Amino acid sequence: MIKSKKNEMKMEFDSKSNNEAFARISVAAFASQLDPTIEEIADIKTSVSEAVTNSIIHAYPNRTGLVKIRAILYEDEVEIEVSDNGEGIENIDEAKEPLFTTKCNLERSGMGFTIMENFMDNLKVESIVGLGTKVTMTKKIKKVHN
Amino acid sequence: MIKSKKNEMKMEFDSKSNNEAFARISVAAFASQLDPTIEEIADIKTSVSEAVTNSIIHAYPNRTGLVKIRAILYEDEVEIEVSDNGEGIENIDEAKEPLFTTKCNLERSGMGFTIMENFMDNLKVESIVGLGTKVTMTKKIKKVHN
Amino acid sequence: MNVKHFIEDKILLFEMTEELDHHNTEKIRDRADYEIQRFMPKRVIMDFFRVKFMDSAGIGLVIGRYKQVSAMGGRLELLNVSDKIKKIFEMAGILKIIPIIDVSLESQRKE
Amino acid sequence: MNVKHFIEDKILLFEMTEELDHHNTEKIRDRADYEIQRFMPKRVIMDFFRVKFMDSAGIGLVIGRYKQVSAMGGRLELLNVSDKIKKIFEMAGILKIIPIIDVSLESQRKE
Ligand SMILES: Nc1ncnc2c1ncn2[C@@H]1O[C@H](COP(=O)(O)OP(=O)(O)O)[C@@H](O)[C@H]1O
Ligand SMILES: Nc1ncnc2c1ncn2[C@@H]1O[C@H](COP(=O)(O)OP(=O)(O)O)[C@@H](O)[C@H]1O
Repeated sequence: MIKSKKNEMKMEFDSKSNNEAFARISVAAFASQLDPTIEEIADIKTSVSEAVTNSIIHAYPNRTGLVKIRAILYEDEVEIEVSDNGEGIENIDEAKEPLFTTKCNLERSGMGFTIMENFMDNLKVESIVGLGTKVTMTKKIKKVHN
Repeated sequence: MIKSKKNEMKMEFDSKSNNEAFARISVAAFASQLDPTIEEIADIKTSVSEAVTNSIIHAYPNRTGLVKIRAILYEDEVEIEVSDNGEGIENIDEAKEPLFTTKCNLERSGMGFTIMENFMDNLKVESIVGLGTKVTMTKKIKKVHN
Repeated sequence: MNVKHFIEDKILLFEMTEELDHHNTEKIRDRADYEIQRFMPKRVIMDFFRVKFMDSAGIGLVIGRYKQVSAMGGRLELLNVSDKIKKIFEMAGILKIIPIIDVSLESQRKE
Repeated sequence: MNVKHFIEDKILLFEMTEELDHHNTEKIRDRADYEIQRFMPKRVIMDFFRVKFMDSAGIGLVIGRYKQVSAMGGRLELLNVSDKIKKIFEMAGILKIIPIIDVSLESQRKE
């Protein structure tokens, strides 16, 4: 079955840590068109924050680069893509393991991907070392009859 | 004197009226990094809403097109650009006059540009018929010592 | 938008929604038109109590209702208009023809 | 972040800020480290009363303080942890080593 796209947005911004809040607020405001519950919006905010933070910290450790977000609304689902043109990930399976981190000196917990996997319905990570990383997540928004 | 750029973001989205809220919330969340007052944030929200609504209604009257926003933060100023690739404006001076509208059938008041001019510190409108319109607005954010 | 009918006095009261932008005013307009045509009120009151955001779409909404209500011999009034919203109405010069009323209606309500 | 010292009991209480993301935890970490080194507390309490948003940066912040406080023979406790935040801590398994306390501290406060 082909899902029909209802709405789409793209954004990009400097990989600065003070953009983390703005990024998750924007995606949440966009997704709120599907009338999600407070719980669903909170899950989306947290997951976006994880993916964006990763691009800021891991993709561009010593420079400012661009972080890109694309969000698509379907009838009952939101798809969110967070990407960068940064360092890339060598071993994606390893990176997705709980508690795995390459930045314990920065007090990273290695729980970013685990949280995205738990809070969203689907998570896909694509990465090429030296070229960048793209994280695609989807979440079903259950229709509440009120 | 050259203003030094502190942060920048770009976004684009479908010219659908339910994106009006998401657009102004996103720009406000971005601009809030400069610690604006509630009043200043409200002025920015209203002005962004005017410019975005114009692109949705006037630029693409019978089709869905792209609306683009670019925002730049300087030390004490935010610059916001809203643009489209739509119909364009024939006579910009006339369009900027209070109460002038080409869409009274849609209950437009013709006050959009007047509000942008009043609520922001600077407004520039560029347009080419058949190609599109770009509105650039700036607002000084006064530093409050607290 | 909530709609309240005060039947004896032929008053129609519209409680505006929180965000009065182009997107939302389109829905409000349709509902208001329907109620006005059905109820033929002597007075229509637009209550801005809940409004947290308004842009020029709110001006268009008010002017549109003003024309409609005046044409049928009725009166339009605005209630609970904050300073921010007032400033926007003033720019358009509509407060010269459409009055803001400040009295709380609670006391005279007979729904 | 607000910091409270309970001198007699050698308790240090940190009131976390509203949004615990990577950006904000960097500042909190620096401040907390400074206070802990200066005050050499027996107990450190991180109070999540105000927290409206937390992502995995909050986990890193807690684990980091746990290591620091444990190393100097002190104890770390978490206060006012909402269900949402608890779920995030549980994923990382840290509640097995760091206790959540539920008692209101108000009664024992001697600042
Ligand atoms: N956008 C990215 N670019 C490069 N490396 C990344 C990116 N995202 C994640 N990684 C790598 O995957 C690891 C695990 O990520 P994550 O589970 O989010 O934990 P954390 O961010 O706490 O390290 C990171 O430590 C990093 O090495
Ligand atoms: N992005 C745009 N594309 C094409 N025409 C525009 C655009 N923005 C404004 N205009 C023209 O300028 C006129 C005045 O705009 P404005 O002051 O915002 O009032 P209103 O939107 O209520 O008509 C519009 O009626 C329209 O003809």
